Amino acid sequence: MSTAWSVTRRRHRLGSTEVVYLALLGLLALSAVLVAASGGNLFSQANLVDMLTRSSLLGMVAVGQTFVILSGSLDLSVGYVVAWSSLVAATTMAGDPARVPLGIAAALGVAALVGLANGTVITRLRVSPFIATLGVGLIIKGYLDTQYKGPAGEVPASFQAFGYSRIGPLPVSAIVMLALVAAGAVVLARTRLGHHMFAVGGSQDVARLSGIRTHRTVISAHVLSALMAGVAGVLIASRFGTGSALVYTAGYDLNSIAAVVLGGTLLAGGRGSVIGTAGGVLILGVIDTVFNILQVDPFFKDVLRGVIIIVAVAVYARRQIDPSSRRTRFPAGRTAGGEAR
Amino acid sequence: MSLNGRSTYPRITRGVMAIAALSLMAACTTDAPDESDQPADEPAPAATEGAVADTDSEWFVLADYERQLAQRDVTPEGPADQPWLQMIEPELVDMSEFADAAPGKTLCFANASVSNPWRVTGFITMQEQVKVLQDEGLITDFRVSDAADDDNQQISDIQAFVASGECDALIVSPVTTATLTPVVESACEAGLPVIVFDRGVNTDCMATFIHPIGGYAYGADGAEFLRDNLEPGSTVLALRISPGVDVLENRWAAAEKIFAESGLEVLGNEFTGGDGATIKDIVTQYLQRGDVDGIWMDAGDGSVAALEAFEDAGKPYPVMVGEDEMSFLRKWDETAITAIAPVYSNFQWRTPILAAQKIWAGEEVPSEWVLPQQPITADDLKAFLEANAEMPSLHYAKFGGEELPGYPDVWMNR
Amino acid sequence: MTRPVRRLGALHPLTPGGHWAAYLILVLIFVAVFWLNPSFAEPASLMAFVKKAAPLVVLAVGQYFVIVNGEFDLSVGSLVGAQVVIAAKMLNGEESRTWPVLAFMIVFGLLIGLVNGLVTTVLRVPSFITTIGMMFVLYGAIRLWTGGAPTGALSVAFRQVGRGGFASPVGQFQIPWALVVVVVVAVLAVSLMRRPFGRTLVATGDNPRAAEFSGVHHAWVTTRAFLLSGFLATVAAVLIGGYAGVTAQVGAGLEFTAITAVVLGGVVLGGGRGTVPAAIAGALTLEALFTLFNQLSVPSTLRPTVQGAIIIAAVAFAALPRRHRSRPVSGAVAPEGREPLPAAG
Amino acid sequence: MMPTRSPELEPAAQGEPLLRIRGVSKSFFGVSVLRAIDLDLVPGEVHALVGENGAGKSTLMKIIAGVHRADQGTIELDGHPITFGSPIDAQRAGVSTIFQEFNLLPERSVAENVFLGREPRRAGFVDRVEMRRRTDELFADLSITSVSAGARVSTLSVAEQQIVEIAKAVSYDARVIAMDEPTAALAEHEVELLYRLVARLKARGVAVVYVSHRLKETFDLCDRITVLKDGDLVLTTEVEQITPDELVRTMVGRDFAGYFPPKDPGHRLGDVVLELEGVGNAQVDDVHLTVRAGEVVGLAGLQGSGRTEIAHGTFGIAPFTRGSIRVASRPVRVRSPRQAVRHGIALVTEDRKAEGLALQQSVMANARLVLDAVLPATSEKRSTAIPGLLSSLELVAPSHRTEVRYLSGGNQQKVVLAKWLVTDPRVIVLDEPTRGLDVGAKRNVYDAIRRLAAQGVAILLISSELPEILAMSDRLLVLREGRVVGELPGGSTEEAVMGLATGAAHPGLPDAGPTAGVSA
Repeated sequence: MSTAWSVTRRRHRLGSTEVVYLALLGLLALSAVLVAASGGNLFSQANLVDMLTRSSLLGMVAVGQTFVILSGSLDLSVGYVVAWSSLVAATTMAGDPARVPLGIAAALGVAALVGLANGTVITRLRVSPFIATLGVGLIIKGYLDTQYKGPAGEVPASFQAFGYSRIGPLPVSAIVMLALVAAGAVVLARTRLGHHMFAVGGSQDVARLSGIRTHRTVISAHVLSALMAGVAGVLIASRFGTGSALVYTAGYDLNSIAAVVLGGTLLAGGRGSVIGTAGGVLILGVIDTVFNILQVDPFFKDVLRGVIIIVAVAVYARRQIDPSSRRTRFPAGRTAGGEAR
Repeated sequence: MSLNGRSTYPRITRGVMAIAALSLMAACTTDAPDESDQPADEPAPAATEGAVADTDSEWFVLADYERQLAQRDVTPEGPADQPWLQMIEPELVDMSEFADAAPGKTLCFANASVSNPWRVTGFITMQEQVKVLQDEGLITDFRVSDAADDDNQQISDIQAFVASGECDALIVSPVTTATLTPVVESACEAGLPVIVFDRGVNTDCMATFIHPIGGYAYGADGAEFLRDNLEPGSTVLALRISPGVDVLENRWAAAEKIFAESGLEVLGNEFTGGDGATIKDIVTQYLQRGDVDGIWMDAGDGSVAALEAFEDAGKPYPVMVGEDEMSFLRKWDETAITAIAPVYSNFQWRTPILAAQKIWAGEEVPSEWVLPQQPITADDLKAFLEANAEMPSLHYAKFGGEELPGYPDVWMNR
Repeated sequence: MTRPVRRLGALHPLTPGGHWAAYLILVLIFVAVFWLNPSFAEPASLMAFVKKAAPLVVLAVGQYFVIVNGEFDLSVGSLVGAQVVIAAKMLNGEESRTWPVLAFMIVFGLLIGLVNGLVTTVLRVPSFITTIGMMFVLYGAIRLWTGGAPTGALSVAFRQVGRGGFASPVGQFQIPWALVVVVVVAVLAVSLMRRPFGRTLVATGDNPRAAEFSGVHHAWVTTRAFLLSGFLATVAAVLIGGYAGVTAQVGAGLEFTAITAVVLGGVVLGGGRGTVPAAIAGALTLEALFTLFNQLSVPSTLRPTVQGAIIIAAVAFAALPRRHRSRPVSGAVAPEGREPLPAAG
Repeated sequence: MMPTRSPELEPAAQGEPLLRIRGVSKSFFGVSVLRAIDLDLVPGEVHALVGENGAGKSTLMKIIAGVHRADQGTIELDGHPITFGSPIDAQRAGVSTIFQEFNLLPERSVAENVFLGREPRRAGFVDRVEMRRRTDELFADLSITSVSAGARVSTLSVAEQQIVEIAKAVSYDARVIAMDEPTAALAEHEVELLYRLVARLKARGVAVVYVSHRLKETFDLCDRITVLKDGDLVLTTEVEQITPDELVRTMVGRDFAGYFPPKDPGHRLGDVVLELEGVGNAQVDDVHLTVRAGEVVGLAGLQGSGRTEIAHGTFGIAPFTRGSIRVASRPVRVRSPRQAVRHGIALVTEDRKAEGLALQQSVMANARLVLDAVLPATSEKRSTAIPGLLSSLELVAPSHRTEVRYLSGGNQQKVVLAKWLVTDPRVIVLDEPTRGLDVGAKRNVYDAIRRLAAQGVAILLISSELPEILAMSDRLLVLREGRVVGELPGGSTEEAVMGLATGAAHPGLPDAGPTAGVSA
């Protein structure tokens, strides 16, 4: 009977997140072998630290991007937000340890405003997220190019610890990233906002019929995304010792989207997880590290990244079950009447 | 992307939006600068108060400017036939702390990128130089990381090298000056001989900082050439790649200063992203509005596209500032224009390897190793054309690898 | 007879095609340019403008086919770059190779389009992701092949298309081949859209389910859209390479410019709405905008800001209908089955 | 959470009305669909709302649900006049409606769906344990056993999803719950679940508005019955006071003379054109049927009895996995609509907007779509016939370049018909061709059917409107549970059909399916 049938269906199905981490494990195993073959040890502290460090920045941005994509939107402005907030942080701190909190606050404040702008343009002006965030990004770019010709501001040495020091094997930046992932997971699982993001991304009409303020949800998602990018910007500032506009050339926009879908989140929204995203980011980070250890041509990395993303999403697409599940009245196999032609 | 709105947005608001957009354009017209009569030391148009915004001074330090211009006339010490080993006004520093005769060294190189022809050419030269030392047995392992022009990635790369503890020396070609200072310092603290070349780092902890004379000199070479070959009052168009890149900003700062004192009219300075199509389009548009007597570029990429704009517009060639890229040199030769090719000595890619060799040998190296930087002029044009006759068009004439084993094949079919 | 249509038109000034917003902006900008610099109105200047704008126009037409079908092609930028570099490396300046290399490029472009199309339709990967992946692959592969920066050189014959022209029968100016290419592409595209394929393409973008229930071969139609995009990206590459030769940066970011242009023309992301002329108008508007910036000598650094503001304004102005792929409007909010002015989409 | 107002615990068909509807009228675009309706709902009663397709049931439902606002009249809840701005308002006030298409998020768990928009929190965080607990409690309270609170909705059967929806409604402390054909998509054994659930609600003092065409249910479950006809309330009565036959007469007793175009007496049937031999798939099994040239064969049956599935199987949307199809006695393979069209089969789909039309395209583009898609070579030539076809269907449109979304439902359907007629199909399957159309448009469709028959096209007609299918068909096949349970000659009685369709001993009502609009 249908319930029994659906229950078994449930049992056999393993979620995208699990798949991501299985893939990650597989990748780690393979990499470990390859590295060992070239006389190295992938799991040496140095390499582990390297993987985590490389994952930190993209990880932060991708967590934010996850919120946006889950809510059925998109954020192409993150790269510019990272750059801007790094500059705001560094110039506000101006080398004075006492001004560090102020600098962080200012950076995050600016970021939040950008997110607010994105969300408002999308919901109120009804501009497609693609164009809205692309446009806002361009606006910021112009401002940065005009206002800051090159690196600006100075981060006090004390605060550079954020970018460089470690607690045991864990780089502080990675700890912050993982903390944000955890926080993101909590937001999605344990707050109304999180639940409502899933709802809006899944079906705006159902969300509306359930009394959810869809606009507010989308705007919040964009603010969160921008905030995460803001944190990444602060990290940049602490690692650079200064703010840099040119960070926006680093391609955080598309890479974060790639990481999110690689993490098993539906590009259309409504399904996915921050944990999965973290998995996606780590996969990319591991590839970076391993390729460096193995001295692989950096451009081959781009090729592989592209292939991996496509393959991964193709796999998820295969596993997609159609939402309108109908009961089967006449299970296949049993035939009455003529044979199938 | 399922959030697009419906087609029910109030018309009034639409109107407002449109007006807003247009007025924004208008606004831009009002505070747009008129470069032609703007003294160089005046702050940039969109600039507001505050050190950050006061960009023209941010990139111009008079002392450095004057030193570099002077250094052009200094005869460098060292073998004239090996410019990559020459040094200008060296302050030699003792390196015995790093002395280590043992062969089988691991040399690590944190490269910014190979994203433009200049870097590609240089990197080939560097690898060939390494091969020589590998054959000698000095170097067994040459590890390279490529940061794809991403400062943060380069920081991680350097951290990884340091953490691995396997590097006997670390060469860094920074993506940006300021941003790499902390990590380079940490590398020094790790006790590594650090060799920085091309762009600098705001610290003096490294064993040596290798670079040609510099951006001011480069910019000045071209600007002075234009000044000397154009009547006062002639028009000059400045084409720049992108804002915020220190070496490029220095080139422009010097040129801007010289132009300001030259009585030449600077029609404008435009950012082209180094894209030929953009360059050609911008030049074409300036030609539509009037004559352009001279072109100053902060890097040679696309200089041919700029010249083509004149051809296609049927205008006489300008006095041209290019670079020692073969495509330009050949165009220069074909068209017999009045031109100069400032040089940002590509052979500097050999020097760090040789510096490492010296350091391990305990020999002294200059704390700041200033390499010669001689522009190519009409006089020596032919010589360089013949020397590099077989080289591809995006090859750099002063690559200085002629006597390395791989020559010429590795540079020809890259 | 058509009065009711006008009435609806009055209610939704820009929804039928949405594109004359683009024509309006285009005219405004050109008027501004002429006014600021009358010499721009001279044929020679206009021809120069055409030469510069040609690649983006062709690219926009290619992007149009994909977008009107409800998909994206973010790989065109790196495809253009790849094609120019391939041409330079294979030609290495030798005239004799021109035609074979052109042939190869076309095959390569079609191949990329085919892969994009099949991955999107057969493997069910959202085209946004498919083409981002392809973007990475092309970017890396081409540099892997050339060692980072382009090598070789284009032949003179190859560059003719993008650079050369022929003397105009009337007046003292040259008509660029690029103009001919653009006109041919435009005419072919428009007539293609008037053919059965064109209508099925749009209908599929509008309502895939209804299209399939009408016998449309969805996968093949979409794949053909990507084939067209790949082919036209190749044409654009020939034009852009011809116009300015090889530089390391060529093609960078063109995908976003092309999509922006198409959307600026009132073509709706998500498919089903918009016309070829509108897409072309969008591309011209964008190029004219860049020219205007120059005429106004808007500081280079400030231009992206103005561009971004104008794009958002224009799109908000055209008030895009809801993306079609979003879940259908729940019946619970639609009146008794016959609403003459339904929620769009 | 759970309402425990003891006085209402014993099923009381008397007492103060919970919901009082007075003089409610509604019209859409000048067409009046409800006129001066008075209706009382008392606590603990199950109130059947019956009537033919388009009688106004679902409009009344939607007014109660807060989807539509009444043009005139008042609604009082507990004696307080109320006007709901939106369904959520109504729900919060304790008036919930369960529509036919599900308003659940397939990717989310049952509990998350039940509490969507009002997740229980502790210390600001969503308390999932509490959420699960309350869901379990709720289910236990309603003695729902088949669904677990943690299950993802997309893994549930339709019946289970329905039950979740009802539970969700209850969890809003709903005191009035309106159900629109809750059993429509359910199998016999699943209906039992629902019965129990409704009984529970009744016991809890909830007033249930129950729209169904399964007469058996109506009489088993309901305390009172209200009959709507053409927007008027014709009768409200205790269930004991009326017999099924009387009820049927009150509803359907309408003079159809002149409403359906007469068959041409001289009309002859040709050879067999469409032949289904023991076809079946996941939804239907062992179906045998033949349609002759010029013959109209009706497929009758309740919602979900497999009518649409046969249509989709024949047209290759959900291909048959068993049995064989023959067209003009040639065995054919139909694995996709494309192949179906190539074999001369056409399908006018049930859901015009979602499956029939590209709404943003012009009348002409839609009418040409099949030609363009399948026969591009001849498309140009053959499409010249379209204007003629459209005018013969009496299409009313500003121009053939008008986007179809600007047309009325009737005219949209004419475009769909034209799209298929222009391909000269040998077989045409019509799935609910007149759903949601006004009388005039219906007449146009009927005429078209007759014309096609006269031209020798084989026609398979699916309809929920018994009078229609009885009057238009030469023969009727009745389906139940995915199987053909009987064949009747044209002009049989509705009772005969419903008897077979419901499998009930006594006659039933026309199974009017969801009224238009619900499936917009």
